[in-house]
Amino acid sequence: MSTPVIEVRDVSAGYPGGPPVLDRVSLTVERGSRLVLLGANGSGKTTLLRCLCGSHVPASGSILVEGEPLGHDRRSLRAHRRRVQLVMQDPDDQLFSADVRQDVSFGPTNMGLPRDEVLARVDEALDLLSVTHLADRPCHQLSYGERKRVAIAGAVAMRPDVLLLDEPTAGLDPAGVRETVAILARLRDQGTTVVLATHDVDLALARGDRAAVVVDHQVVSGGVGEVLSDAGLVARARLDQPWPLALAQRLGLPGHPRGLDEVVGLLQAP
Amino acid sequence: MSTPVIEVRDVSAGYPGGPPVLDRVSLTVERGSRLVLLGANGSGKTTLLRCLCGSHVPASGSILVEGEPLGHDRRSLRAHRRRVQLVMQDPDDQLFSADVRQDVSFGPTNMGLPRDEVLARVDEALDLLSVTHLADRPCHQLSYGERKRVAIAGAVAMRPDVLLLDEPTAGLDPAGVRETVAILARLRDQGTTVVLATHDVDLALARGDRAAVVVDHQVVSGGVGEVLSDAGLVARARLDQPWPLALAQRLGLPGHPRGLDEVVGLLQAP
Amino acid sequence: MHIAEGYLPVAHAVGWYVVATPFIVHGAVQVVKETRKNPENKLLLAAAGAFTFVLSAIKLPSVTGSSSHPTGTGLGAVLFKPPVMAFLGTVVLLFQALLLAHGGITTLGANAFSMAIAGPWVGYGAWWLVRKLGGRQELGIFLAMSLADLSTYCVTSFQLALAYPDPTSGIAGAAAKFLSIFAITQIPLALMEGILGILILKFLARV
Amino acid sequence: MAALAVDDAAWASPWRRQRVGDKLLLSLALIMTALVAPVVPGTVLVGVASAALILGPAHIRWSMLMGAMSAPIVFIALGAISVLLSVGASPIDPYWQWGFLSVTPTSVAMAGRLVLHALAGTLAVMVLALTTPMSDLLDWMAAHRVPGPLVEVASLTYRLLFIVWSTAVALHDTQLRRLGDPPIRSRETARLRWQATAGAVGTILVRSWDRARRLESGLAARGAEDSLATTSPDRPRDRRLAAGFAGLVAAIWTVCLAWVLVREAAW
Repeated sequence: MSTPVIEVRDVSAGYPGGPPVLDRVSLTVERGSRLVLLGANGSGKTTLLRCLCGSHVPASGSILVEGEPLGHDRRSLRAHRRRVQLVMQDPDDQLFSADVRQDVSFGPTNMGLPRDEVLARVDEALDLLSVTHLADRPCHQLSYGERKRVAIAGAVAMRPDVLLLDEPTAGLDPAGVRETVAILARLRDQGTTVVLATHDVDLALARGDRAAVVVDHQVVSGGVGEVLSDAGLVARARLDQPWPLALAQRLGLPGHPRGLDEVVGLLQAP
Repeated sequence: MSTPVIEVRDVSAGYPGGPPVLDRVSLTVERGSRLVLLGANGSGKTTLLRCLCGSHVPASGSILVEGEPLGHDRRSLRAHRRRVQLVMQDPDDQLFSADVRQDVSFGPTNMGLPRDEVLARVDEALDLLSVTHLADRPCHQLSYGERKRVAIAGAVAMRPDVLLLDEPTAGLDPAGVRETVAILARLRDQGTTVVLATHDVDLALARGDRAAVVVDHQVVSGGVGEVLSDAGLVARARLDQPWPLALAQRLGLPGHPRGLDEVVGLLQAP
Repeated sequence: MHIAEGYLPVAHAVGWYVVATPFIVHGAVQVVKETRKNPENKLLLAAAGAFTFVLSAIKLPSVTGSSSHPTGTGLGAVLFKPPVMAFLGTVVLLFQALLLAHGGITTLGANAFSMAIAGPWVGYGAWWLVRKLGGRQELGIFLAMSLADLSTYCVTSFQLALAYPDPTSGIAGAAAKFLSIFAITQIPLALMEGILGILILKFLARV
Repeated sequence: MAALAVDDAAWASPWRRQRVGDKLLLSLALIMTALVAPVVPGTVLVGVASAALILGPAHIRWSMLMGAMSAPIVFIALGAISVLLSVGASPIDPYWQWGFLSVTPTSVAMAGRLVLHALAGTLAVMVLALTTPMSDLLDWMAAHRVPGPLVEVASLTYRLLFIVWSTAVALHDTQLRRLGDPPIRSRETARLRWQATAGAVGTILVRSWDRARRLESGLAARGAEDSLATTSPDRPRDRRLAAGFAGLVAAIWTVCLAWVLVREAAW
């Protein structure tokens, strides 16, 4: 097995004056995998993501990137951010420029790329997120869903190896969720490793390879079907069982069907 | 059939300088029913809710409350707001007092109720929303889910006949969704008519009696099972088909199963 | 109360720019220093600017139903000190001129002097004095906000009087005229702003 | 609380992509012309030309322009009335006198000048405001030696403004829905109204802070250190438009000059 792109070893993290949010947590993110991060509100998903992108410094433990420990000095962080980008849940927490195109250009500009390269990357990112038509609009006039895409475009324009997304589908209508999922699939086809925090267990089951559940300050990870079949874990983590697994369990079907097609396949099997 | 508690007749509504959001829309809300309002982001769900509660004045058409047309002068609106309350999606835009108890008491106090009555209603609302333990906490220290409940408590304390909720479950983890759904069931048992706008089609199917879909500036309404079985409508409205209906259709099962139990029942029927 | 575009003759407009510039530059230098020291201060200052802009659009409750809006410069001066307010206030005035057609470009100097300099300094002075003499915070914020508002209005009346001296009674007569015309709205407003200050203070103490 | 309609218009303007410097220069030239040129015809022509530019090539609706002008018009009218009325016991050949108040030829001329100057000047500012979003103007300043941190604070103010504004609008709505607007008939209702206003203002303040803090942490995740520099494509100058701008201002001055010469000749 190749070196994981990110490896979290015994990381504890918290905020000043509070109890630890994460307590000696370990996790590996394999290159090219789709990892879904599940957990209740306030469980520590976001803190974990912030540790992964370097913007939260763990109290103890280490984070290895391609086997090298992540330092938190300015130089190491700069190098890290070219590889790992985080998109937060609320786009208003990341969009700072009035103009969409300018906002997306921030990352590449900040990397010190030449002007033409910056503009080319911006166009590419806008195109990938299907928001080219919004390039000259102000962020404050966009809908929530549009702002969410622009925020993702801002990260994608940096061409990271790993893209961390906090609830990228929250607040979107079902078609918006489908479109976002399609965009993430395209990113993955281009070789980007995607880590996605979500509450949507059906989506996690359908689209994830591996799942990591943040519960009681710990992380439990494994194949997405196995993890979400563990009824005790799912309940402790304030999650729901995805319907295909719940249905399979009730009917005594074998395996871990991940969606409608697989359920139908199992039911119609002779 | 008794007079509907709210009846929308040929209402058009929009914003200055823009195209109409709603174009000659009609809708009835029966007393004691659970109506789910479905539609894409930006389809006009929120505008419709704002029309129902009197916050948005329709460009044309009328809204009848218990058969009486709703006037938009101050006096009529104040009377209307005692009966119909709206809770918006983002609790941060709705909590404006220092602590929880004070915030929940805002409505009843403004109704001119005697002090004891105000305090009794506040306690009742806090209890109903299971947030009594938060009564003395500052609003902005609460978690997102807690703030959402406190915002609902603020409306419930006014004991409205009709409670309109815009995405009450958005952003909550699955357990939080279950708890909110249980609270809405309790409210309904007490005789409150609940209108709920949501993107969650599975929830809509499981919990709604009737559904109204806002699509192409129009509203299509009917029994929730029938409406969500209409694949063309669901696609036009940027929604998804709820999984029990999708599965039933694929397998050729009869009727409109609303959840896991009904699906299992149909599958195990001889 | 902002002087509209075109109101002031060129000489006056330039003159008020000259008077206001040292204060604004001083404030700007402070802002640059603070943001160099702590880049995150940029966001705090921006939030303060956005808050000041939005505050000036909020309607205060009044019996008559006439709409009156607070200036908010006294509160800003107490929170961020007058030099910073000189800069932030000028930015907010520029925004008001271009986003709300409230104020103007050539009159920006005069408006900055009354709203972003005179008001905050008077308000801050009142706050400082009350605190120095051991007075209560409530009294301090009341005086800071109401005096900031009042002094702004006095300076504006004086600026208008200089530009439009009365043909009969000269600058003094014109000043009296502008003061009395705007007094009808401004004195109650100044008092209301002071009361609002106390209530905000109480609110903030509880959260 | 009306929406920021002028801002929406600026973003939608067909002139949005024209060079900021050109638009700024045009607007300033018009403003200065309104102030310096003879009131008739100079100031009047500036007013007419500005309104024509706004309603014509800049595609702004008449109702929008009137909406934007309504607030300044109230102030202009108030100022004009105070200038029109002269105070003092012995006015020089007044048109009208009542006690200490009078209307004199000088005061009428002064009030007339004031109204024309202010209307034309405000319209000339609107030429810029309705075609140029604030952020473009701030970028232009950054490119013209205004120190970066100052422009960044102003740009972030502009971005946060809309977030804070929407919070204020939503809070106001919620308070109305929860009957926060009792008619002020007693001390009690007055107290309730004041408490609601203070609660809203205090909440807006706390939320502004919170927003700033969150945006700061979001920017940290994006790798922001000292500068928030961004890149935008070049805007080629539309030479015909720039020439049109220059020609317009020149034409106004030519008419003024001709007017003065004709009048002198008539003397």
